[in-house]
This record gives sequence, structure tokens and C-alpha cells, in this order.
Amino acid sequence: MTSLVEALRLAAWQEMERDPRVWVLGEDVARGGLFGQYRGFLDRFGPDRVVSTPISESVIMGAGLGAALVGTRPIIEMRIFDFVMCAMDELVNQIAKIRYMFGGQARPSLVVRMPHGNWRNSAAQHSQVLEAWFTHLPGVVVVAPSTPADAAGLLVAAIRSDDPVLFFDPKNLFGLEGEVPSVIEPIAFGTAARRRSGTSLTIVSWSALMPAVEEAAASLEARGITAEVLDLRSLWPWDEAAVLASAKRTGRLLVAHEAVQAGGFGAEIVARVAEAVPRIRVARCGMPRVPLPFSPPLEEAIKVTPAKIIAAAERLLAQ
Amino acid sequence: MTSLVEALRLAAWQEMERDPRVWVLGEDVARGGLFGQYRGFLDRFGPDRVVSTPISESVIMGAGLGAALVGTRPIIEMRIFDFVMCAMDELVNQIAKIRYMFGGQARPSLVVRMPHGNWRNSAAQHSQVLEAWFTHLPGVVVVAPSTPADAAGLLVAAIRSDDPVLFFDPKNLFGLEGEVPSVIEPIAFGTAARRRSGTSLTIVSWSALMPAVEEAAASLEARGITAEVLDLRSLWPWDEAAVLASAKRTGRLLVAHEAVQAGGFGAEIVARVAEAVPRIRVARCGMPRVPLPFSPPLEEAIKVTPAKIIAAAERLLAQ
Amino acid sequence: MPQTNAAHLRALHRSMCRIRAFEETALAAHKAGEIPGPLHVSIGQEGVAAGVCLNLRRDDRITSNHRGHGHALAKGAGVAGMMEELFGRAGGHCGGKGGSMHIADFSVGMLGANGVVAGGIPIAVGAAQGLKLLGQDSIAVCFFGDGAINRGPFLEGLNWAALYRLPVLFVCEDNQVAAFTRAQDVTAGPGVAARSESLGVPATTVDGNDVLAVDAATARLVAEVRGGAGPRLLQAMTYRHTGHTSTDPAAWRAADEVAAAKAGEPIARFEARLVAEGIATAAELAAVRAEAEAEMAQARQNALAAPWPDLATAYSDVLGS
Amino acid sequence: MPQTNAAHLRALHRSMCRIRAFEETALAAHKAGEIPGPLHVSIGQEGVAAGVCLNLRRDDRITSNHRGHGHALAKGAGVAGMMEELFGRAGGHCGGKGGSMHIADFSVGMLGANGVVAGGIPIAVGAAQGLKLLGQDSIAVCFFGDGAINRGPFLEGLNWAALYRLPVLFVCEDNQVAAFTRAQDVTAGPGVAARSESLGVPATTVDGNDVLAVDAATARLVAEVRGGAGPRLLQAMTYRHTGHTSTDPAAWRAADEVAAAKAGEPIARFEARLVAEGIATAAELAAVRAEAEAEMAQARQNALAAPWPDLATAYSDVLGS
Ligand SMILES: Cc1ncc(C[n+]2csc(CCOP(=O)(O)OP(=O)(O)O)c2C)c(N)n1
Ligand SMILES: Cc1ncc(C[n+]2csc(CCOP(=O)(O)OP(=O)(O)O)c2C)c(N)n1
Ligand SMILES: [Mg+2]
Ligand SMILES: [Mg+2]
Repeated sequence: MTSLVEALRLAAWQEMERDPRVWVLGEDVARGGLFGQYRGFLDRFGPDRVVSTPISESVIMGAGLGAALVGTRPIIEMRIFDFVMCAMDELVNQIAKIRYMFGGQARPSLVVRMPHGNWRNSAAQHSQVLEAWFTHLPGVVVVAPSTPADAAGLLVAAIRSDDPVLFFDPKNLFGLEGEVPSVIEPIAFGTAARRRSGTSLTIVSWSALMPAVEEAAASLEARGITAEVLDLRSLWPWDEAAVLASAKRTGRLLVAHEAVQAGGFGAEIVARVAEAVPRIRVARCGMPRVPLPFSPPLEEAIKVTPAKIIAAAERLLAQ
Repeated sequence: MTSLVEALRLAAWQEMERDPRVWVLGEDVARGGLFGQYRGFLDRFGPDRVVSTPISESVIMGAGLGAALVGTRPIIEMRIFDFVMCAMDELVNQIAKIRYMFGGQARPSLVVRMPHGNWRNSAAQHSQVLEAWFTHLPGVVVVAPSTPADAAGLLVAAIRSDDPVLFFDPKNLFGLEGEVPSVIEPIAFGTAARRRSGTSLTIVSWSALMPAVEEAAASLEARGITAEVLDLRSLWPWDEAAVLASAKRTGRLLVAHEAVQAGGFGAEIVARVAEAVPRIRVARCGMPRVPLPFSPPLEEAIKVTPAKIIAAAERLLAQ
Repeated sequence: MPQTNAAHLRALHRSMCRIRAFEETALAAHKAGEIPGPLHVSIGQEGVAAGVCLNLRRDDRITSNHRGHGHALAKGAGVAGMMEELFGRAGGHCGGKGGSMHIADFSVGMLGANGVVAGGIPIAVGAAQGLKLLGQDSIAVCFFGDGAINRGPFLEGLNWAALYRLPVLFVCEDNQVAAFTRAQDVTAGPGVAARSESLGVPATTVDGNDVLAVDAATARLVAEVRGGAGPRLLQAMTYRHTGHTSTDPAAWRAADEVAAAKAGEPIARFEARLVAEGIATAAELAAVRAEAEAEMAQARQNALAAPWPDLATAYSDVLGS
Repeated sequence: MPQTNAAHLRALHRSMCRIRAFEETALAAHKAGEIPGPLHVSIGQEGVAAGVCLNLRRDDRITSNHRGHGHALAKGAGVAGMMEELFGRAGGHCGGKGGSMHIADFSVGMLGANGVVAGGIPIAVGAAQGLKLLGQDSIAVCFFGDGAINRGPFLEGLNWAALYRLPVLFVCEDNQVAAFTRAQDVTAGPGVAARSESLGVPATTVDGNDVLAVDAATARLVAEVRGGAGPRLLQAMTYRHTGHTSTDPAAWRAADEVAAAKAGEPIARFEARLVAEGIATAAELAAVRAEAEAEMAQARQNALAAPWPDLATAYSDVLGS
């Protein structure tokens, strides 16, 4: 068994062994990274390929882009997602648009790693889930794994991809254990994983909320309600076909995510399905539109929990 | 008749006359602003209240916040929305969260003005429509007017509001003429305006796309299809009651917006209505998920146009 | 030292002791699992917070960073409210919604710690601009670390403050480390003072572990800033005794480096001087330390027993009244 | 001047004339409604683009800003592809998807203009880091204006380049104005050279309207940068003859200020010298100007007649192959 963060370490290690053009830059990466996801990289790959940087997010992001434009394949480590807000011009106006603006002359082949989500009561500036923003941003791939094997396989795919890939590390699941193959094969973007089969309803989720969703599905099943549970794994491209097929089968779709419900990616999924499947019943379960509070009981009160997912499922089934 | 940009100038002028705590900061505002929206302000209000700044977006945004925390009421002029990407930490991590993080000790009463949208073939870095992002961000009000009178009334409301208000100036409509009262009264956020009554379907839109929507509705009406057209005017809060009521009446909802369709605010509206109104028929009309190209025929090809809105309405009615 | 300011000297000592005791108490409480979330303490850096803040008026404003307990305490923030905030309780200054990284007490002009490095710089600059616009003579003081001088807002903020001659004092608390990286390994050029001067902000460098040096420099700089001379920057050299967070052993630092630094720590150093110059006896000073420790132990006990926030507050303070 | 580099001198002259002719042609085409979107021309600043780029190799890279036509031309970008790009035609370097603000020609190392002030700085720094990682000896040159030195990425980028001793030459094209605001009104401290030095990047200031001064300084700096000495900054003082955009009259500038600047414009000044030193005759130089004007007129005609992009291309170059 391997932890999710170790699986990510092994995946990046494998790719840096495989391709000398791959390198990593970010704060403290030469010391192994904030979560140990680069432990041992400095000794193995040296300071030119494992670059501990100043606290200069604009250039961490923008230098990764520039280095990609001359043929290297950087892994841009942003430490914690919230700090990406300090590098949005480089990400949104430059990385996402450069290939298109230049008519295909340039292809920024890079990965931006952004450990995100609720985590150990770290409050409003260290817990944001804004993955939905980037599904609305042309020019980027959005990946959000939930298991060690998926995290490893999707990171390998991200590093090998010629497109800019935004990789949302689920930091709250870094300790999650699972099997990881000794040779990590890439996992195709846009392929959902079915975690459970069922007929009563379809539940779609991803990233750090998956354990809560599976827990909810299990207790629903104990009461004879079987949910088909889909883990999207990547949000752009997303596996619309799998979601539509399942929703048609069950007739009911619940999308649950860690992010704020209003304007979250659940809205896009529900909208697509509602457009395509007449008479489908749809529901969402996300956070209220408030920043994440520090105090544990307050955080617990607004976080999406198995109980809230179960309640949403029951409301949906009652319709 | 008054142009929309002049209406905005009059609204800001009225409020600066009314309240000495109101001031404006941004690039070239002392020269009247990029669009003349502050013409004459320097002579009337002086250089301490009309502050032309360096090209320092982080501090334009962050200084506005700091000044609000000591009791002034800044209008933060960002020149063109896309440059807000250079000030996202200050907006997303600071302005939107400070009141909550500090348990209500602080209330950043400020307005961030962001002329946005497609405009004169200014290409991918000067045309973005990312309003949807901020409906997903707790702690901010999102305003997007489409007429001179609404722009003026909503700007007055924004300046008087104790909450941080993100004001999306529709730069492509700055030349649009309309009546504006000599004394500009505030318009309440969250109240949609009905632009047309109809029974065949409901069309919801806002901001710079409204003229195209009204044109589409007119030609549909010429063929006996009457659309109820709602202009949301503000996206957060948004007039859910009006949209639900209209959608229930007509049984069909089309949301059209200038932004990319995937993950746009249309998804939230469609999702809410689909959750609340069983068997409702829904559709969206937005841009494909591509950056805005420079070449006029290419821009025209991907922009939302009256023809595309009409086609979407016909598909919806055919269901 | 003239006896006339003996009271001030004792106040500096007491302030440092209270910060030290607060931080050690918080560390112990965090290790005991009483405090959730990340915790950054300022043990060893007390001379900067005390030396700067005791030269400020209550209506002066400060912005701080992630390591902000000392700044808040020295500026006069209530201890009970601070400790309860760290514990996430209802009585915290932020009602438990902020925690250690978002300590704020607007009633004493403490405009907030910040979870984003350099995040407090634009805010302090704007506060100074607002105060000037309102015609008030209070000033803004902006605390940040050596790590913040590599972020863009440092340049934008200093240029801006100099341009508009704003009443702001920038204080770079230079402990020569940022998280797990030495400042020297990520900072090119001669450093923060030279950067500051190049942006039109006169800079002064002092030994931050000599509270009297910090006190004297701050007194002069605050007078200049309040007098309308424009912004100033103070670089205070100091050392972070602990790891970056309460859970970081900082094992990568050489033991003798840490030992040497602890030998020069600001409180003992100042006490030796106070005794030598007859301002206070060792016994008096020990009593101050004991009193501070008792105060913080009491605050910890209260916080532990204090009620959690009403769950309804999770939804308040977002928009509207 | 030694005859030996007469060819180089003529190349400098020809490059400046071609930039001037391109800009005047583009201005006329924009006024005639043939070019959509915003247009920023560099008339009066030709000495900087030519003096810098003629010291570069084809495999050196440059990043530019919104006023980038001259940089692209001097680096060797094809004129037909540039003019067609401004016209939004299929044959443009970017297939019409970028336009004036996003001119790029990767085939000659021109990594792109930029619609965001200072947007090219992090990219150039990263390009230099990538080139170093790949063990290549080409360098990166980063063009930006005086307005960019007040944005955070300037500090972050220069500190970074100095830290890793990257092969990058920063060129601040200092026309002393940003849009409608004078640099002196928004820039505190002694200016870009002092900021650069404070960040560990040695700086040189030259008269950017003296193409020989730019040429000589660049030759030296490029040799240092390519030799592994680390980054350098060149501040080239110049003047923007036109308004900020093609539609801006810049009426706020005193007429005599503009007249004085035009009197010292780089091309006539260089021609006088070439004639005085017997490098070329006035007739030869006039012929070069005429040839450049004819070349650009031809490019305009071609662009006007050139096909629009296939509408399918609006959807390509986003993701996937
Ligand atoms: C923009 C940003 N980048 C990274 C971090 C993560 N981080 C928190 S504190 C810190 C080190 C800061 O060092 P310094 O400013 O010197 O303060 P010190 O911890 O030494 O007191 C880092 C990198 C952050 N909070 N914000
Ligand atoms: C981040 C950002 N802020 C504002 C603008 C709007 N803008 C475009 S060019 C310009 C002036 C730039 O001046 P400078 O860098 O000196 O270049 P110059 O135009 O003088 O050649 C401004 C403010 C922008 N493009 N990007
Ligand atoms: Mg430090
Ligand atoms: Mg300029």
C-alpha cells in the first residue's frame, strides 16, 4: 500500500527519470516540498532540475511558461492552491492563451500542481476550492484525482501531455493508502471511474469529496438505495458520455463537490444533463457561499459531509 | 439622451459630491480615465480624491482595500477587466474574505470597476468575460448592467453599499444612449428588469449581450414566437424568484451570455431552475470554450449573435 | 540610560516577556492538541514587535503577516481574545473564524495578520493613504518578513508609498529564513535596504535582538513619518528560534547556529542591561516573567473552557448586515 | 568608425528605416480602417529595437510588449506575415488570431508581444532558464517600457534572473511615458537602473536615440550575458513620437516638447553621421528609405488582398493536436 502523496512522488520521479526535459520549480522543492512530494529529488536530479525558488509566484508560474516555450517540460509547484491567486496573469492571460494567440506556434507543455481544498482547519486563505473557474477558462486541462493510483496515472499523463495541465492535488487525501503499480501508466483525461453500481440514482463527484460520497453511498445501500457512483477524475475534459448514460439509466442525478455550490462545476454537469435528458431529476450538494471558517465546529457545519449527501439524495429520491 | 459611459460618469460624480469619503484610484483617472468615465473629476475633486496611479494593479486593488478599512469609500478603477488577473490575491484572498475572517470587525466598503467583454477586436487578453467566477466567490456582490439608467443607478447603489461590489462596466455598450434621471437613485441589487413579455419561452441575459437578445426576441416575435426577456442586472445576488416565476409560466428557459458557455453563470441559472421546476425545458447559448481571436471574421464566428440566440430558441421550442 | 524613561524600558521588557510567554503557551497548547490549524510563533523575535509597537499610538494602524501574535500583543490586542481565537472559540477577536493566521483586533488598530506572504503590504499602504485623505495624523506600520521582499507587492507598495509621501513605516523582520529556505539562497543583490532606497524609501537597519536599538530607530522613524516626511523602512535583523510552524523541527539548521542565536536572544540580553544599569533587579525581572507566564497560562485555561461559536455565525459576516 | 563594420552600420540604418516605414504604413492602414483593434506604434524608438536586435543571433529569443512591431522586425520576423497579422489575415504569423498586440514569430526567436504590461518579463526569465537547462548558449532578451518597472513581476523577474545567473538581457525602453501619464509622476526613487542594481542586475543607461550607443552597449552586454556572467539591464532613453495608440492624439504634451524630441529622432541623426563619416551618401540613404517604404507599401497591398482565415481555425490551437 502506498499513500497518495507518495504515489505522486513516485509518478514525478518516474517521469523525471524518463525524460531529461522534465524539471520542477517551486518554493522549498529542493527540500522535498511542503508535503514531501519531492523527497529525494534534489540528490537524484540535481539543483538545475529541482529548483527551490524565492516566494515569487508570478515568476514561478511565468518562468515555467517561458521554459516550456524553449522546449523543457516544467512541473510548476504552487505549494498551496490559494497562492495561485498571486500568479493569475501568468496562468490566465499567458499560459492558457499563448498557443491560441500565436496561432499554434507555441505549445506550453507544462503541469501546474496546486494542492487544494479543505485541510486541517487552515481557514479561508489556505482551503479554497476554485477548480470550477478553470473549467470555464479556455486553453487548460483540469485534473482532480481522488486515489493514489489515479493520482499517479493522471500525473504521468499530465507530464506527458503537450497541453497545459492544471493538476489539483487533493491535499486532504495525501495520507490515503492504495495500490500503485511499479510502472505507472498514464490515465487518459476525460474518463470517469465507476466506484459503485446502482439503480436508484447517480452520484457524480471527484477529488477530496470521494470518500464522503462512498461513505454516503454505503449507508444508503444499507437501506436498499443503490447509487451509481462516478468519480470524474478530470473536470476538463470531463466524461459527459458516462454521466449521461448513467443518469439516463437511473433517472436521477446528484452532483456533490467540496466547492461552494453556487457556480461550482456541479452547475455545469447538471445543466448539461438537464439540457440533454428531458424529465431527468437533478440535485447538487456543495458548500454554502461563505469563506471557510477556522473554528472546527464552524468548518464542520458548512463542509459537505456524508450526512448532507445522504439528505440530498433522499430529497432527490422523494421528488 | 445620455451615453452609458456618460451615465456612469454622472453617477460617480453625484456620489463624490454627496460623500467626501468617496474617491477614485486607477491608471490615468486624473486624465479622465481610458473611456472618459472620470472626465473633469480632477478639476472638481482634486488630486487626493482622483488618484492617477502607477501600473501597479496589486496595490491599486490592495490600497483600495486598506483605505476602505480606515473609513474611506474607494472606487477602484481597473481600466480593463483582464488586468484584474494582476490583482487576484488582493481581490480573492483579501477583499472577499477580510470581513468574514475577522469576524465582522472589518467591512470593506468599496467598488471595483472592471470594464469587460468583447470590444473592437482587442483579442484574447482584452476581451475576457469571467463574471461567473465571482458568483462562485463568497464575499462579493456582482453587478452587470446593460442600459445607461441601470448602469447609473447600480453604480450609485454600489458606491453606497457597505459590501465589496464588483462592477462589470459593459465596455462594448459605452456608446449606447438612453434616458438618465437628473438625480440618480440607487437600484437594488438582485432585481431583474423585464425587457419584454411573452409566453413561448423565457430568455435570461445581462450586460453587453442584451441588445443581441432583444434583437433576437424581436425577430422571433415577427414569427409569432413571443419571448419573456429578463435582464438580470446583477449576478450576485440574482433575481431567482423572477426567473423561476417566468420559467414556470413559459415552461422553457434559455440563458444567453457573452461568456464561454461551459462553466458560465448560465449553468448556475439552468441548474437552479432544473432543480426547482420539474419537467422544465432548458438551454444555454454562450461562446465555445476558446480564447477570443483577433481576426474579425473569426471573432464573429465564435461570438454569441442574434442568429445563434434565435437558433437556440428554436431548438428549445422544438423539444 | 536616563531614569526618566525607566517606565518605558520596563514596558519594553514586559511586552517582550508577554510575547514570549504567549508563544510558548500557544506552542504547548498546539502540541497538546488544544489549538487546531497551523501555528507560527515568533520566539526570539520579540524585540522587533515590542520595540516598534511601543512607539505607536492606539490610533496608529498595523498590518502583520502569518507570524503575527507578537505584533498584535505589542499593539495592545487583548490576550483573552487572542488565545480564544487560536482555540477557535466564540470569544476570539474574530469569533473563531480566523485563527492564528488571521488574528486581528481593530479596536487597537491591529488590521490583521495575513496568510499570504506580502499580503499586508498593499493594505498598509492603502490604510496610510486613507488616513491621509481623512486628514488624520495617525500612521500605518507594515510588518513583513525577509521572504516578502521577493514578491511583487513589495516593489509596488514601496514605490506607491514614496510617490504619494504616505505615512507608512515598513518593518522588515529579517530572520534570514523563509519557511525551509535561507534568505541568502533566494535573495539577489544587497538586500531589502538597498531595494527600499531604490524605490525612494529611506531605509535603516538595526539589530532586531537589541530592543533598545529597535526602540530608538522606531522613535525617530515614526516621528519622521508622522511629520509628513513620507514612508520609511526599518530592517530588523533577528532569528527564528523554532521551526517555521509548530510542527516543523527545522532539523536542517546546524545545532551550533541555533545555539548561538539563542545565546543572543533579546530578553536575556535586555535584562542583563537593565540590571547592569540599575533600572531593575534580577528578582523584579523574574517576577515580570512569572507574571506574564501566569497571565498566559490563565488565558489558555480560559480558552480551553470557553464556549465554541454559535453555528449560526458560520453563515454571518459574508454580505449584507 | 572603422570601415570594417560599414556593413553593420548600413544594416542598423536599414533596420531602423524598415521599422519606421512599417509603423507609418500600419498607422495609415489603421486610419483607413484596414487594420482592426488597437495599434501601438514605435515611431521615434527605432534605435532601440535595431541597436539591440542586430547584436543577437537567430537562435536568441526575445519577448516584447504591446509596442512590439519594431522588436519583431529587427529580430527578423517576416514583413508579409507581420502585416497580414495586423490585418487579421490567414497568412499572418499567428494566422490572424493575435493581431498587433500578439505578434510572434517563433521561427526567428520572437516569442511574442504581450498585451499585459510586464507580461513578457517572467516569460523571458523562464526562457533563459530553459535554455540554460538545455545547455544551449543562446540568450533571452526582454523588452519592456518604463511603465513596467512599477509592476511586481519586474522585481520578481530580476531577482530571479540574478539568483540563477540566467542568460537574459533586460531592455527598458524608457520613453518616459506610460499611456497618458509621465513616468516621473508615477515612479519614485532614482529609476530603473538603481532598481536593477538593488536586485543584483548590473545596469547600463544609454541614449536610445543614438543607435550606435545602443549598438555598442548591447554588444558588450550580450557578450557578458552569453559568457555566463548572469543577467544585465540596459536602459535606453527614447521618445514616443505618436500618441499611446493610433487613435490617441496625446494632446496633453507640449508642442515644443514633441518638436524637440522629433528634432533628435534617431534615423536622421544617424544618417547625418553616416554621411559626415563617409560611410554612405545622402542619396544612398534616401534610396534605403525609399526601398523600405516600397517594401511596406507592398506588404500593405498584399495584406489587403490576402484571404481571411478559414473559420474552422477559430476552434483550433486550444487543446489537443
Ligand atoms: C504568496 C505566498 N506564498 C507562499 C506562502 C507559504 N509561506 C507561508 S510563510 C512562508 C515563509 C515566509 O517567510 P518570511 O516572510 O521571511 O516570514 P517568516 O516566516 O520568516 O517570519 C511561506 C513561503 C504564503 N503564505 N504566501
Ligand atoms: C497590467 C496592465 N496594466 C495596464 C495596461 C494598459 N496599458 C497598456 S500599455 C500601457 C502603458 C505602458 O507604458 P510603457 O510600459 O512605458 O510602454 P510604452 O507604451 O511607453 O511603450 C498601459 C497602462 C496593460 N496592458 N497591462
Ligand atoms: Mg523570514
Ligand atoms: Mg513608456
